[in-house]
Amino acid sequence: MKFKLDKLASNVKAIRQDFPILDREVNGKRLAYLDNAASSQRPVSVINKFNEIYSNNYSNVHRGVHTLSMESTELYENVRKKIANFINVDDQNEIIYTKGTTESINIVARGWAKYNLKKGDKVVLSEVEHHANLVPWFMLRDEIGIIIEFIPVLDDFNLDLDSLEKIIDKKTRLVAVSQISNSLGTIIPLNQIIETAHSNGALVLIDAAQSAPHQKIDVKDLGADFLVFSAHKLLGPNGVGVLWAKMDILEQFKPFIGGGDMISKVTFENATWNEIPYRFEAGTPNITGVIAFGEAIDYLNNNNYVELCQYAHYLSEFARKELSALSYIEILGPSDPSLRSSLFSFDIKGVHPHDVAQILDSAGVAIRAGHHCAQPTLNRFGFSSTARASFYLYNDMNDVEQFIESIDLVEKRFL
Amino acid sequence: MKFKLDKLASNVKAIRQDFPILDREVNGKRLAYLDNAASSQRPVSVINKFNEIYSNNYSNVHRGVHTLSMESTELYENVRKKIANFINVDDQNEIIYTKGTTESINIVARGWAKYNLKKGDKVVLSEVEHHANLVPWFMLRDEIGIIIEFIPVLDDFNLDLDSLEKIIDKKTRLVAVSQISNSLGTIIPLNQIIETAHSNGALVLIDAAQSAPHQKIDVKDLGADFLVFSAHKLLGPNGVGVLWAKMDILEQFKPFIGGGDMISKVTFENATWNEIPYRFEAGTPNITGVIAFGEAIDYLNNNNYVELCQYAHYLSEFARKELSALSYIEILGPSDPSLRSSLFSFDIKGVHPHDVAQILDSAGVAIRAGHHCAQPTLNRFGFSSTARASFYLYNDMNDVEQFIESIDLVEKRFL
Amino acid sequence: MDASLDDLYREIILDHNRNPRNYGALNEGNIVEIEEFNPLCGDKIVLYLQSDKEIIVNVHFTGEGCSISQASASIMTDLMIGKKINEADELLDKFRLYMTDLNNSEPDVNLGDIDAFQGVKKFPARVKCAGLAWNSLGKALQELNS
Amino acid sequence: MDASLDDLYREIILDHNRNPRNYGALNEGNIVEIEEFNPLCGDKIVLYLQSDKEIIVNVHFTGEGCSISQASASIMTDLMIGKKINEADELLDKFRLYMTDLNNSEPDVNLGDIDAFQGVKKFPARVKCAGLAWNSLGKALQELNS
Ligand SMILES: Cc1ncc(COP(=O)(O)O)c(C=O)c1O
Ligand SMILES: Cc1ncc(COP(=O)(O)O)c(C=O)c1O
Repeated sequence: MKFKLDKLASNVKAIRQDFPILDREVNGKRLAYLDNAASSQRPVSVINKFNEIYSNNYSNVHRGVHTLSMESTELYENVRKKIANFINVDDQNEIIYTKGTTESINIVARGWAKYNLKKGDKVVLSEVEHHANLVPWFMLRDEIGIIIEFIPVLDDFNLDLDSLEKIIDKKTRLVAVSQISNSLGTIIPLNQIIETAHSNGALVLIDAAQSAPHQKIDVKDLGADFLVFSAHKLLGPNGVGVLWAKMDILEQFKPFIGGGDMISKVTFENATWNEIPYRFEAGTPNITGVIAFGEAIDYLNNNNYVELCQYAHYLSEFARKELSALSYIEILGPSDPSLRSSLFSFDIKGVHPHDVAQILDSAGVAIRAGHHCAQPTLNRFGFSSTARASFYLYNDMNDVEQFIESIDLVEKRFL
Repeated sequence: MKFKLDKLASNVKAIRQDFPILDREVNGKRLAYLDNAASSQRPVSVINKFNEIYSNNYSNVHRGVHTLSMESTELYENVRKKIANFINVDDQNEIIYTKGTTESINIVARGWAKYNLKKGDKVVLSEVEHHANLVPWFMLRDEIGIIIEFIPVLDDFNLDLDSLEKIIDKKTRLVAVSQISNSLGTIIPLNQIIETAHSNGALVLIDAAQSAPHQKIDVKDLGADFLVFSAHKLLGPNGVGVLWAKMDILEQFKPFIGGGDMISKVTFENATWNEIPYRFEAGTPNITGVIAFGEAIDYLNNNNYVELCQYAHYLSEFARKELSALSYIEILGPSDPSLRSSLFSFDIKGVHPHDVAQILDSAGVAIRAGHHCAQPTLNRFGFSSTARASFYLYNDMNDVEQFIESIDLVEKRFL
Repeated sequence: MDASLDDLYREIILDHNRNPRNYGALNEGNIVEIEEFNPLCGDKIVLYLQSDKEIIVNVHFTGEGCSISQASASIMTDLMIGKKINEADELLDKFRLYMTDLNNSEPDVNLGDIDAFQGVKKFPARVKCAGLAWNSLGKALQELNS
Repeated sequence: MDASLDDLYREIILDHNRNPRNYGALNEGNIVEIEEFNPLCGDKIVLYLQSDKEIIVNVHFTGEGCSISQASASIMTDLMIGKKINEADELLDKFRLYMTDLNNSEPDVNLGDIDAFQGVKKFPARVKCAGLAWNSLGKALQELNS
């Protein structure tokens, strides 16, 4: 174990060289970037891709016969295969490019559920969901009258799996849950949820926004029906996300956005739809963003990201342990480390998280403070906001030490 | 005039240095990029912005207290003011970031029209619209039963303005037209359309996707109610677009996409909406894309783009004249040059546009062939596709000459 | 410690945060109650404004927030008690001007302790925190004026 | 002239484009009619497949398209006339394999003139053009088989 950690630590040292922003100083201090759950940083290969494409191969895609258009189309379409491999999907046409997790879930709600669910049908969510997996369902409920129910979260920060049989019933058409809670760090045991859903004839949507960056996603193994995530949380650029669903389910979707590229034939009276995936990708897409995302996936694969992420988890656990020794700090999350991801929310009694984050920033430490787009979850535990430290594959022990030392500054100023 | 052209030509020469892709060879030939109406190329300052931000200031926006988040939020929000100035809007909160023109129009159709129009209300379009300004209205018609009518295009490629009084009536709630047709190159005289619309109590949406790159847009002067365009057609990055509407109209919108950042308060039962513009910007936005778009706007302003675009128009007219001397070529577009933008569609009798574009590509000339996402417009003129050459501020006389010479190759091989 | 942090957390602010004035609900007399959220962090302020004709008789607040938003609420409520409604309108305008004008470092005597917020301006993310209580004041005044 | 352009526009292709075989509608006998679009360029092919039991008696096409799509339709229809339906199924599979396999440069005797499309593979944007008529054949066969 010690040997493995040393090896990983030295791998991380090499990895850090690829992330130019990590060299930057903040308030005269070394940057310790622990806000990875909000968005990750990018390696040089991803950053440079923009330069490379815009300087050599850029053009609009799909509709062009000329060389630049052919090149950019090929580069852009090849990423579909990379994403398909990344989550173990056979048919790359099941990969829909979106602008992010949020849009992906909205497309499922308003492109699929709206037309395939009816008044009284049930959608089951969990009490640890991100607003992105709450608000679209509220909007759909207000439009077509579905019923929303929640798998409760227990005081121990785990979902109440005993309640599954009661909540997921024959009226349930969809269960939409995240694989990792972005506010509590809880890893959700999906197997039982998916099994219960399927045995009741319900489909399952997995919000993998927090899990895809850290672990191998295998949709076949999971048995998921829909899966969504964002490029920007796993070294990729802004404005790119993924919606995956099985082809027979995608065929039940109506297009969410209408326009160019998603049609087969248009007259002044009517339009017919193009094939899947194009049917769901109206307008000029985020061409360079998608191509740069392909570079991010390559980077993750080439650097054995799953192993590196074990180190991030080690760091997270280490930091957590140090903090838990301080009597004035309360840390959220399950007690079983194997059910915790590489992030944790914490509260310094008597000091508002904003003030905590502000003081840490003065020491070069970047953490997030707020509701983490999970207001009802935090409220459930009596908080309106928390501080959150989240780790990724370029973080090192220096970051952890700097983080822990900076907590002292909070005590000095406020306690 | 001659003096001015010489001056502009020399300006263009300098401008070309800023666009690295123009140095590239295609099939062993100099690149003559004449596919600008599909997407423009980017100057170094825009390209480098990705590198700069991702290497120095990147973080997720809005929710962070730490320095990186503060910096990226400020850079990202400052672009709103730049866009507002660019189209002469006073209140920068009226600028909604979208992923492109297509999404912008869909947001108007499904966020505003869906809730403010009712069965039997009329939406008037024109017969020269891009699919992006057709399909969303077809989808809305199928959903709520609005009536769609078209301002006809005449055989002379101009809209039939005499028909306005008949088509735009008291039942008309919205008139949605482009300022420049991307397939015919026709410049639409908007004044009369807007006047007729307003005098009937209808609002007006301007699709400025093709016009904003070439001319100063002044929404106050126009008297428009909604205006939409895409960054990628005016030197900006992919995945960024603009929706502008007057604040009192924006207040009538329901959110199109639900999720993080667009809420004020979320419980397990309900959500309330954040202020405008954030209400319409759910999820992690295209942060770097927007910041790079700000750079594109600066570039346009600093280089007096309107004047440079006069040169692009001169080149377009020059090329057009040369081609029109060839008996086997038919050129589409109005006969009055002042009603033509810097692009034209053409047909080489007996040779399919795909084959034309292919042969031109072998000579380094990039033009587009196809229906240009305006199928019904082309069909109206008896074409299922055309070839299209479109010019922008970095094109020069070499491009024109190379283009004209390459037309000879088509004749040699096919005629 | 970091100089600018000292600038942000002036002693006046820390004191108002530790001992907020006028904290607690009001429920007698002619009360306007406004609930205001900061959507970015989940902070909430409930403002209770008690008026008698043209005069603001009492202002209290409840809710949770960071040191900046709590201190701002505490100082604001202190400042408003006893003011005429049109005076309050004016002070609100002054505060908004003060917080958005990065160059002006002149204290405004009329804003009293608010001058302690000079340092907050350097932290754009915190300007919103400072404004929360004042935004609810704005809504309360609007309700009174209409 | 550019070598690869010569490769794309082989004489066989240009000839089929200039003089398309089997052009024109069919409307007698047992006809399956399929309309197929290339959404990228607006090209359209209407395929008319006349069968008698297991045999494809005649295949015609109408519509507009580029030299590649027209030549492909002309060659394909030529090839199909007289074939059994299961033979046609096989040829369709072979064609699809042939067009997607960039390495295989071996001509397949069974595909006849299709070998002229070797050069098209180097132009991904044009592979779609070559496939249009074959896609409509696929749909026609599916209709016959079901
Ligand atoms: C007139 C017009 N409208 C709308 C669009 C669609 O823009 P985008 O593809 O950027 O969404 C275009 C560009 O293709 C256009 O030319
Ligand atoms: C669990 C979860 N779901 C959804 C989202 C929304 O992702 P995005 O903002 O990229 O659309 C996030 C990230 O903030 C998340 O952590």
